[in-house]
Amino acid sequence: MTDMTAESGLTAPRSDTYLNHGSTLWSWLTTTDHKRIALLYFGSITLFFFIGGAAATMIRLELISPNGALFTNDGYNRLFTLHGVIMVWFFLVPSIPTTFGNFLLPLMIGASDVAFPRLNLFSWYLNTVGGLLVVACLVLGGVDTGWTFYTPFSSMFSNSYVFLAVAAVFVVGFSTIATGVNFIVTVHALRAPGMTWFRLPLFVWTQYATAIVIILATPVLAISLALIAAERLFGLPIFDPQHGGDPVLFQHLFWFYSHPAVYIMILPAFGVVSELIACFSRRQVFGYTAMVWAILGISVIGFFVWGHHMFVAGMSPFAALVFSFLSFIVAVPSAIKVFNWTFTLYRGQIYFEAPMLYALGFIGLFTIGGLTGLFTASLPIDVHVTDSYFVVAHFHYVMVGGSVSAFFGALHFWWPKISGRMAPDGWARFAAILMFFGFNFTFFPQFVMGYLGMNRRYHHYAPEFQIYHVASSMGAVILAAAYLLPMGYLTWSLFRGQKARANPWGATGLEWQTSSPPPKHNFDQRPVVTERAYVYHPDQESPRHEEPNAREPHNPQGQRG
Amino acid sequence: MSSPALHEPFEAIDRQRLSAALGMWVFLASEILFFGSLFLGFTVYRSLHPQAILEAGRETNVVFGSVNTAILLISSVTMAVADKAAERGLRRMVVGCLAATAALGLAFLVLKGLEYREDIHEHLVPGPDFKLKTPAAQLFFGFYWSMTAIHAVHLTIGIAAVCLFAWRVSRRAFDFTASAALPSLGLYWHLVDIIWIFLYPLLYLGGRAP
Amino acid sequence: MSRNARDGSITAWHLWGSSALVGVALMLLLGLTLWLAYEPLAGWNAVASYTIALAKALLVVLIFMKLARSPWLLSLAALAGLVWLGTLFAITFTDYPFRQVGERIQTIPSERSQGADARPPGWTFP
Amino acid sequence: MSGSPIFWLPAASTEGARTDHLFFLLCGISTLIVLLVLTLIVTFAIRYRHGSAAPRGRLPEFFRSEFEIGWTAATAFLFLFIFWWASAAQLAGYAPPPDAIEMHVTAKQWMFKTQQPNGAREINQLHMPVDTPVRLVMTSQDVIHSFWVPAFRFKRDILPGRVTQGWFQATRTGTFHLFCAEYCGTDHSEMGGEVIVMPKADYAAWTAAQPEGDDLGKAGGKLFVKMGCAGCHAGSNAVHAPNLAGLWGRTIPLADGSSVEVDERYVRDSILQPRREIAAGYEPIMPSFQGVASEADLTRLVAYIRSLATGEDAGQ
Repeated sequence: MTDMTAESGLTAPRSDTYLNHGSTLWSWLTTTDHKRIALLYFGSITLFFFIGGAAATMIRLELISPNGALFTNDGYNRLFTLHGVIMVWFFLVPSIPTTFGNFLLPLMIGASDVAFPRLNLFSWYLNTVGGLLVVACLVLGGVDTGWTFYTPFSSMFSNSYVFLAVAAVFVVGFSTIATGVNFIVTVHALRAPGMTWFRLPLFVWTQYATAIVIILATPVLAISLALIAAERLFGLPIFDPQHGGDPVLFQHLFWFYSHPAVYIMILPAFGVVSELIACFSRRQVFGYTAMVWAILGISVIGFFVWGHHMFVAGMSPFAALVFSFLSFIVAVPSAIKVFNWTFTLYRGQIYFEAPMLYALGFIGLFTIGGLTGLFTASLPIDVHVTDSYFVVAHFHYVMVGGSVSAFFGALHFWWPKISGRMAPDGWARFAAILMFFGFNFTFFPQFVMGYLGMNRRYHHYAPEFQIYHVASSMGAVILAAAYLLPMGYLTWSLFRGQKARANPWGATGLEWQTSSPPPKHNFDQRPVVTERAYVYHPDQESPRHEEPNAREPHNPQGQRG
Repeated sequence: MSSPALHEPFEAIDRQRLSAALGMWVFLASEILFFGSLFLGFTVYRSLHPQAILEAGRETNVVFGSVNTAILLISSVTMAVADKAAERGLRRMVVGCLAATAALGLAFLVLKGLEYREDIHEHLVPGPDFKLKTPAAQLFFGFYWSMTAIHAVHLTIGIAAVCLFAWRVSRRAFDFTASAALPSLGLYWHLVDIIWIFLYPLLYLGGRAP
Repeated sequence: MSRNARDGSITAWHLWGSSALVGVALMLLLGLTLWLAYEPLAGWNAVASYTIALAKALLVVLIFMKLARSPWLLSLAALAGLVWLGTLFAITFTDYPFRQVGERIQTIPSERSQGADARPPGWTFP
Repeated sequence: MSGSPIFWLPAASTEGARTDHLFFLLCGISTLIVLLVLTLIVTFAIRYRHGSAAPRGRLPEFFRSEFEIGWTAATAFLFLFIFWWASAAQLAGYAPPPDAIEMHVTAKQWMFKTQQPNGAREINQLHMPVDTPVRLVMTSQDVIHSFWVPAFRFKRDILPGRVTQGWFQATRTGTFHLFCAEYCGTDHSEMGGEVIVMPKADYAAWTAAQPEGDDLGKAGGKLFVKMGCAGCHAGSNAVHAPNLAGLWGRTIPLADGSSVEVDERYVRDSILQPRREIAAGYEPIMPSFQGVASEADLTRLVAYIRSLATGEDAGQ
């Protein structure tokens, strides 16, 4: 048992935390402290989450009746395009890496900041410029091409502000590339002494793998969108079928980015869930090395499967077979991870805190999302269900059920470390459970109507699907409530929440060895790592965490340097 | 040993230099894929419409292309010498070489401008009054204009950075031997040159043989 | 060469020599590829020009960018870019050459639709 | 298509039934896996909740890496089995049967224009006989559309500038939804129609009753004369041009020594870019019809030249 008194120094509230290290707006806008940049990003993505969420609510309202009168055809097209573009590039891709990745990566590896602090701030400014461009596009009239910008519609036939939307995504792409460069170099160069590669927490592994995927995928998206801009602005016939151009070439370039992009969105969620399950079942993650190879496997094989979005797009049957085969291979590492999480619970000491409820919800929803991925990877079924609501339900299960619930789990787990306050327990658990049921109620009916023939992006649909749409819209109301609730009680906790100790959950990560909120330079003395990650002892676990110091870790990963 | 160039998160300057180099190489990997997807588009159309692409390939001015390639290769040499001189602390040599590199870059841009003017004059801009009749020939020039334009943008950024560094090195305060940013600038410049090394045969040498 | 190099010609050669040598090699390769482009090699022209381009690129990468003397990590980053680009090419070309013969017929799409949806004449924000 | 909700849409085509079998198999496997994961989580959560008396301590020996490798391999084999089953189903039905009725579909911004073999045209409707394979030859005039008949489990994108093909064979009569599955612009939601499957006899009566649509071949013949092709290619006259009678399907030698089979691609390319593949023994004097012949003209000319092969109205 470590000496408890040494820990008490950490629990006393500090005065020089990163929050009150400079309170002028200028100090925030020119900060190079990775923790403040994380909060800046946190503001941006929350704003975009609510813009995209508002669009989603309007879509669900429109679809309640078969010939919805809330929007004209053109209005509805611009609405779902807005929902797609903002949710994909302005919330999901940056969500976990730029907020929790920025905040926690240096803390978890025992560094005082990321490798290139100024590049990190520049990345946020690029994200903001991209955000302004997309808001300008939205205000001026929106874009009506769908978030996939398929040519020749986007390059030759669309009358909307395609260039503004394309420029916005181009800029945001380079913002994520900058974050990717930062994370790769940070993990290589700034690990604390003793923190070898296989002692890294799995969250750091997922940030590293996500950075690799970002670096190698985003440039191809930048080019495909730049070619659309070239064709619209200068009339250069690149995808123009009249001059022998091939629209399928655009789809190849676009999906070469956009499938790895879904791994950019889900890998950080894997990292978060591994941390949560390990901490709240008090056990080392089952098969740590297998999890690491699964992460790397997903980020590598994820690049070879993009064609399963194009099975009916006029690709050759040979290519369809190759992509279908590789899509089944990439499903195997995901299956490994689900089973490893499940077996981490075995012989553990399980606490049902709010983050744990989100993590367990994640496993359930991600399993359904992943398995329906097998449906869409097998050729005959995908020929039927592609561009139907079955596919809409599939990617919402993986993105919203997976990535967003992991984001909220991370939010509740590291909230004490970020803000120095504990979130109210009861409300947090209620929100987690509400989100799980609201989500299922919203998206499961879409599987059924998808297979029955409900077309994607149709707002005048055949009347026999109305029952599913009404059910889905009712679920969407519950889901919206489940998303708004945390914004309420977390803001409340900022002012009147219970003060958080350095390690309120008794977790073993290095980020819990410094005070909450941490000082600007993260660690008073640089920690030395002597243990592998997740050294918990479920058998000697002390009783409930109400008693003050009851939850201190037995073997924190790092002693004082 | 700490020198003024040492940044906050690093304790040792050589570790910081290695990190800067790794960061730049990771960025270069993304640039390889950035231009690589343009090359992919070109190669796909070359396989779909071989005759038309070769026929259009004969329209580009090979003299401009070759002289421009020579200019960029020489600018790589001067940048390499600037890098070596920086390691030895020869301040005036570094400034001289950087200036030469920037000058060669500007020469490339000027020649490129002249070539563009000539292309426009010869109706090589894809559009209704395009010089060649076969429709797929316009695809070649769709890629010609976008590839050379994107390369020229990268080159302009490179020239601006080289001038900035030449000015900073010429002022006494800047400790350029230890600075991690100068070698990274060299890596970026060499990449822009390598991209042109592959653009040259693609756009200028295709279909020349009888 | 450089007046302030007190230890005389050694630094001059070391400074300029190797780089100039590589520069000359690059120029020779440029001349070679230009000459080969006009030779009737019946289809081998493209192969020749790209292998020479690869040689020029390798010279610049290994010597000017000092990759030969850098830690393996940097070469790994460069290699990763190339390998991923290679897979992009390889898997995309499982599509184009294998398209069904019946589907290779080129049709002519109509002129850009002139209906209400056509883009209004004159310059509008794209 | 009444408004009452539907809970299942039985497959109405041969391929569709095969897809449904695979779908049920996958549903079964997925339900099993979800139940497995669910029961594991619930039992562990209850048994090992904080404060319960269940034994903790080191993992039993059984859970060493062999267990991990074991079920990874099992999952991999299961997935490969599903891949094999799916691909076998897809490949078996890929090539259209030779005796399929060929129908032309031209997609345009927000409508499907279908054309029966005898030239009868319809908008957003497709009449077809039951139990006979139908092959669709599709092209688009502007953007990418997609021909989706949910009841047949059939979908193919329709690309501008290119032909895409697909086939299905209806197993029961009735009227089925037709949607455009690829986003194609403002009225994408409105684009769609019906596929009406009729008994063979009714279909034959229906086609006969259609107004004498310009039979592709006959219309091609008229165009052949109007556009001046007959001037060189029909019968004997001063200009030395290949006679097209009986040419379709034969493999002819080209000027550069290679040979090519006269099919739709070769005929179209020779009309648009005659100098590319010149027949052996002829000079490249034929003018290009690029920009002169529209897509509709080309389809008719090709049909006419194909009809020449059977010698019906050769040398008209």
